[in-house]
Amino acid sequence: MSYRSTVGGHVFIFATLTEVMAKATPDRAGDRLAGVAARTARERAAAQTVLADLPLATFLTDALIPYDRDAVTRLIVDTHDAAAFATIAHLTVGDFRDWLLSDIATTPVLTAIRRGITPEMAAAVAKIMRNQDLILVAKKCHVTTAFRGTIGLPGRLSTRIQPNHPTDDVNGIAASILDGLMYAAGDAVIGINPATDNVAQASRLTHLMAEIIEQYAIPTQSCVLTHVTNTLECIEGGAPVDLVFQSIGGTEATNASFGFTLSDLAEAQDAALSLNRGHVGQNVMYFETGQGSALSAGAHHGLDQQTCEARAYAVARHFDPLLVNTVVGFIGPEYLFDGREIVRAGLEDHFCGKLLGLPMGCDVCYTNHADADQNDMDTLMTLLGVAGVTFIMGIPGADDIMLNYQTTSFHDALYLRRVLGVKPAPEFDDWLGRMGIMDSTDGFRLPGGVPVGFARSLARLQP
Amino acid sequence: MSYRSTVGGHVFIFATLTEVMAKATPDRAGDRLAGVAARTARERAAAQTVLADLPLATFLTDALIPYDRDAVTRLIVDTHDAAAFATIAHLTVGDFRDWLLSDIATTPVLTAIRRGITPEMAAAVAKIMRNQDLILVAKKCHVTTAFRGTIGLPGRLSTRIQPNHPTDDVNGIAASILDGLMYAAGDAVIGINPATDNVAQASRLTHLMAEIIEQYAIPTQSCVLTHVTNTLECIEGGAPVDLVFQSIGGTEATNASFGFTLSDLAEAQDAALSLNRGHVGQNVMYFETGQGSALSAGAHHGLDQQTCEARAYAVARHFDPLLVNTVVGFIGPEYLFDGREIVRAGLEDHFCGKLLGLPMGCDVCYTNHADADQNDMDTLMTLLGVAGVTFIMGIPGADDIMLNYQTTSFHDALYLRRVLGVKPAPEFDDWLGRMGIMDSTDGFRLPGGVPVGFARSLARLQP
Amino acid sequence: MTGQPPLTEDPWRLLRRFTDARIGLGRVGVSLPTRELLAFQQAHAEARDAVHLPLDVKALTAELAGIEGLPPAIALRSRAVDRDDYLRHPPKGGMLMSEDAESLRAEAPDLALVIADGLSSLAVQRNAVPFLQAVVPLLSDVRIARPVIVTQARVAVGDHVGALLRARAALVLIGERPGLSSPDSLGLYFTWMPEVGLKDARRNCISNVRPAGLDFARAASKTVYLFRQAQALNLSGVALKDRADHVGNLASSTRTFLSPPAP
Amino acid sequence: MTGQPPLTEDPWRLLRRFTDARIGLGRVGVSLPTRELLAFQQAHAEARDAVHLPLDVKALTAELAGIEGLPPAIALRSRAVDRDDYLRHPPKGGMLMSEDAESLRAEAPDLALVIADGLSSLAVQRNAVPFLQAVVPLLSDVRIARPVIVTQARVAVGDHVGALLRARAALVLIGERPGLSSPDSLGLYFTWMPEVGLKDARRNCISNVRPAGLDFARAASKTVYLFRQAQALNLSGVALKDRADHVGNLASSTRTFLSPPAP
Ligand code: B12
Ligand code: B12
Repeated sequence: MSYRSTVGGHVFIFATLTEVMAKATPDRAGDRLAGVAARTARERAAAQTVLADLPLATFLTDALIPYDRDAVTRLIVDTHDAAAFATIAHLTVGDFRDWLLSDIATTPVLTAIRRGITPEMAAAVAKIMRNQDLILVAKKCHVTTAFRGTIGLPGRLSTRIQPNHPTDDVNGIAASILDGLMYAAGDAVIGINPATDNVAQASRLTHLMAEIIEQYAIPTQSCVLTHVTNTLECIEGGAPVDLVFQSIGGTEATNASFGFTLSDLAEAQDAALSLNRGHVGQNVMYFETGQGSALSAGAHHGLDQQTCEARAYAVARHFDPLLVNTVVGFIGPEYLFDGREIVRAGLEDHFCGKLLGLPMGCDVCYTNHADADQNDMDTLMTLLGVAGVTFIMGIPGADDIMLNYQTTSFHDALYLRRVLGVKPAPEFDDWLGRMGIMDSTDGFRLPGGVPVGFARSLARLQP
Repeated sequence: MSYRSTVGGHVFIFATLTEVMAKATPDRAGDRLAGVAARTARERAAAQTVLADLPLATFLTDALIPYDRDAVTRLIVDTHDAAAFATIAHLTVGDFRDWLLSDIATTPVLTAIRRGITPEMAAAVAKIMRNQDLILVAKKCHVTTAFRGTIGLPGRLSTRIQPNHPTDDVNGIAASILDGLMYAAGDAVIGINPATDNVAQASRLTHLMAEIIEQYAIPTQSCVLTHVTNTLECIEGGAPVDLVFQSIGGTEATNASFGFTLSDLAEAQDAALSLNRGHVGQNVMYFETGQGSALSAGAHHGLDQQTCEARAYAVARHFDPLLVNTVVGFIGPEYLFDGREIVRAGLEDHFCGKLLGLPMGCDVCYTNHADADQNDMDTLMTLLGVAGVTFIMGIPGADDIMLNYQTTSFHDALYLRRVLGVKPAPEFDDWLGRMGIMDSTDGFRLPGGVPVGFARSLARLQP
Repeated sequence: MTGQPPLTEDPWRLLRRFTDARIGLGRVGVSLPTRELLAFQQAHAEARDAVHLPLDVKALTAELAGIEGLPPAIALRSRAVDRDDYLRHPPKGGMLMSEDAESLRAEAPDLALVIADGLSSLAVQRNAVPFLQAVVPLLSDVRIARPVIVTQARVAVGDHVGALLRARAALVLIGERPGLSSPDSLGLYFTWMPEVGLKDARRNCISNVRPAGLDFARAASKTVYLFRQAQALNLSGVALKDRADHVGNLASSTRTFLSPPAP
Repeated sequence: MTGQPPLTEDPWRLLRRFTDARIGLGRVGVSLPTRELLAFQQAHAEARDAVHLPLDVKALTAELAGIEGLPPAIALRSRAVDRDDYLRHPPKGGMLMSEDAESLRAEAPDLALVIADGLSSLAVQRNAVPFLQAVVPLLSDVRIARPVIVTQARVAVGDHVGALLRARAALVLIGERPGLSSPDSLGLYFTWMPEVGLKDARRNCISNVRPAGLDFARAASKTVYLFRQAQALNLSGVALKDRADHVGNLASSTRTFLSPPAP
């Protein structure tokens, strides 16, 4: 079957649904690199017109990657909730956009249909949505998860402390954790990317964080962002693992290139659940994604990168994560060329994730080989704040000295709190108040000074 | 005197204050066109470092355009309020940024020092502020003005209806006005850009709007955006002029190229005041500005375009305007090349205007020869909404069919109301409620249907 | 609640008979319906293309030859080497290329006619000839120079051409930047005693010349008005006010469909 | 209120002795102080430049020649024609240019050494030689091929080189993307039985090799560990787990300055 549409007197013909999807996507480097992007603005407009007229149900029958060739497709098809889909079954992609923006699509209604939406439907509708649409609808989608704190309540914004160090030096890591806590960060997770993939080291870092969390009774959770198979070994070795991490992609082949299968994830989830370390909930998984990873692994099956990304959310959704993080500008300019492409992708990812029911955060970030800067990050972070992003990263001075890129700083999150009035997770917010670190009822003021426990540690160091 | 700084082992030397200012500016097309932009990111960083170390008081003694050569310089110098300046007199530009962001700079404090800040100080500090800084500080600056409604209260956002028509057809204009009112727009002003500069026509358009405003008792004001000297003739001819319009620039020569002098503005302001048509206030001027106009007129004296723009605000401030509108992407890519440059400039202009005490709105817009699109507009509009912008444009479907560019639509403003909770001016908001057009206490719902008076007019037209 | 359709239509959409403005679009919640969004995207793609469409100088020259009373046209280039150069460097579009400038003789006409692609060659291609057909007969007593077509040109190029010709006045017909609904709008810029470097305050403008805007007859009549006034006052620009309540004004009354019915 | 200074310093700034991370920056309100903002802008300008700095192949070749036990190096190019091409098209950086590929003979060594500029030539220039000086003596029983320097190269180029040489293993030394505080970080990627087109899951990585990161001795010891394990297991990648609690691990305990004093 082929698709056609006329724009400006020119007839455009698209051979496959995959082609329609790719060409309907707002322009970006990765799709140009893959050779799947629309060549002109007119061709893009034509593809969007075709896409808007397609019934949502098309995606249930016309799999972009065949069922028998891809475990992610199988997951999507096998777990599709037809009852939830019924409400929107009669809509085209264009109607779906209208419906999502309308007053019919209230928060409860959106929650009810989640499991009926496939990643491809979310990706498709995102392609014909403007930035403001992505923000408005995402804001209506509420997703709440819990472990030691409750993440994702409306009017809240959580942050991950990312205390990375190029040699995993424990004092260096602890110093960054302290910096973050004093700047009221850390309720989403304290998550270290270890510099090496040594299992013993991952285990030690897990202990390190567990001790700090316990010592100061911090209502948060820890995570070592090592390979899922390493985390499994840590758990087996008795490490106090809160969250299991894995980078995931939207095709089986991407995940194979990352060295794991869906059953690895299931096994790790079970193992983490068996530790029963949560207080207010048991969402034990932390996933990271990001447009470009499938193409980078040569595992995209001709799909555009935004569609691949949305498919990664099906993987995430299946494992009830506490947090999902799209690391949007992380890989580099070959996938998202500049600040503008990063901003658009960040909004798309957040929207698709939320629509599908994920606790979606965003690593608002860029590398030094991309054409982007702090202003672009301010822009994306503010837009995501308005859209109700679940969490963002927090790193000292925005500079990750191990992963070599720039993400949001502790200061950045506080800026968002002030201009948007968003508070941390309630349990953590209480803790901050008790510790005298931040008063979120009084314009997010930081009284300054160091809470007594921490002050004692510092005093031992002087001068 | 020359200035120097070292970045990355390289020594950069700047001959003049003008050069420091220009090279410290974030990169943009107009400054490249003028040949005044920094050539590398390192040179820019060096210039910013030099600028940060300059005392604010430098700008009082070292005029960028000499006092005896420029009427705008004279206005700035002669009206500078030394008492208001005293609070910040000891600061460098870098300190000033720190001070503005600090908790010392509360809304009342910022109001108190306004008249001590010159446009050059505002421009300078803006150059070393990130987007988030521009937003955070602008949000703290409250500026309220009034005519038939009160513009600029916190938590409010006003809109101009811009019902332009390529032949000034009165029914065409009225149709766009109706469209806007039904979409809850128009509290800032109903402002027509006339297609021709015929004086009789301007007068008739003035009458047209006055009749509609009166007939439906709309708490708003009208304006024909014709040349100030035309408006003066209209007033002399007895037209019911609410607001006097003029495009203004930041140098005497720019304004000369626009065909007016400061005394023309004073004369027009007096004439409009004499009509005494306001109900709740008597701010009778409406100014438009935009980066690039001085360079475009060959009247920039080697200054960068952002500094010229800030100087235009000194002109505006002197005449107590109801509204000031930076038409930020209006002229074209030679001044602001793409969406990213437009976004940055919009935030700078809004910040500088607010800091100087102006009721700053923004025509969030782009032309079809620039590399920008609706997504960029969504971005800027949302950021400005967070920053507390006073008003934005409203035009049917974002498309100005006479001026040939795209600006914000009536729908766009409603999007902002929903995601940010911002209401129209109180008097207008009441009117909308009474007319059953919009209920701003209930999620900005539009019940649909047409208020009876308007419905009667429509009924006469059927089918 | 769920019974209501997502799309709310605007009952006043019928007012589109009065304007090309995108009124009565309807809404989903408070947002633009998909159908309107797609229409907009298409229009935007087309308008962007319009900026880059080159002027068909040969066709235009041939058509101009058909206008009675007009000497044969000559085609010259501005200093902008290509479209990108033109867009980034407006001053280049305001000057003729040196070689090309030399081809102009100081004929000292009453009126120099400059036809410039500006930002929309479509505007010129479609509207320059019908406009000239309307205006030239009204200026039969005026010595009009041979029309100069300039590509990659800005308004200011009229000053350069006018000065080289030593014309008493210059009229520039130029493609206005293309809009979504008006990719072909022609602008007329009239300058008395053109000279290089003068400011826009010294000229007058008649804009939106096209069938869906100011029609050719009215545009011609306004042009003639400007020319006669300039002759009389020996100036153009801000000081030359269009005070006449003449045929060029379409807003002849303030009564609209909103006005209460006449009693 | 107005008495308080705008800038609040962080009393824990002294912890910077433990890390290069930008901790303890202080704040104005909740924002970054100007001094820190400017320092950041400068670092960003420098890091951006670092991406574009070309590798000094001649100097590197000469230095390599000074390492005992290493055959003379050879310099080849990837398929990316320039930096822009390289940045936009990573696959080009993963393959040798056809002509250059032909210059490699199938010597079937135990280990191919590939030195690639990657995203930071500085990393290679500063750290490749000292690292090799540390590792080569530990591999005296291993037949190491002549080092291949590849410019505009990605990690995957090691597969191409390794396959052409028919090496049993390939070790790629590559410049990691430059960070604000670490413009010169070297990455090591180790692949057993390299072949064109294999996935990253098949290799292992040792990253952040530089004096302020993983020092050369530790990096060398980790490399040797990987090589020996790969030899034993006949594989590399995810299945080759770094389980050893060896010298490469710096986090030897979980006690930090935050821990309560030992009782
Ligand atoms: C960019 C990057 C990625 C990108 C790679 C895609 C791309 N096109 O670049 C993405 C986000 C997909 C990624 C994923 C992962 N990464 Co990674 N990544 C990096 C990073 C930040 C920069 C790499 C770089 O500059 N390379 C140099 C350029 C010039 O080479 P390149 O050819 O363009 O890039 C290739 C390699 O970077 C390679 N690669 C990237 N990550 C990893 C990880 C492993 C174990 C291997 C073998 C290869 C590999 O993928 C690229 C394409 O082939 C480094 C940190 C650093 N400081 O170097 C971490 C780093 C290399 N990654 C790391 C890890 C752990 C992972 C994951 C295993 C995480 C997880 N738990 O799933 C996954 C899976 C990787 C895989 N097997 O494919 C670790 C490796 C630790 C170690 N010593 O083994 C590092 C050091 C960061 C860290 N400490 O956490 N990563
Ligand atoms: C862009 C623009 C501007 C820009 C010009 C700067 C620039 N570099 O382009 C700015 C914002 C500065 C501007 C200002 C004004 N403009 Co204006 N502008 C336009 C616009 C939207 C597009 C022009 C275009 O496409 N030109 C074609 C390109 C290829 O030519 P160009 O050489 O690049 O552009 C030159 C001309 O456009 C000229 N220009 C721009 N506006 C005006 C106005 C007049 C009266 C004159 C003589 C020249 C002139 O300035 C440019 C540089 O020389 C038109 C609307 C339209 N549909 O055309 C209105 C338009 C021409 N402007 C108009 C007006 C009224 C003004 C102002 C007088 C408003 C005021 N009250 O102050 C001022 C002052 C103009 C002056 N004397 O310098 C009117 C003219 C009405 C009339 N028939 O006389 C128009 C038609 C819009 C309208 N109806 O309101 N304008």
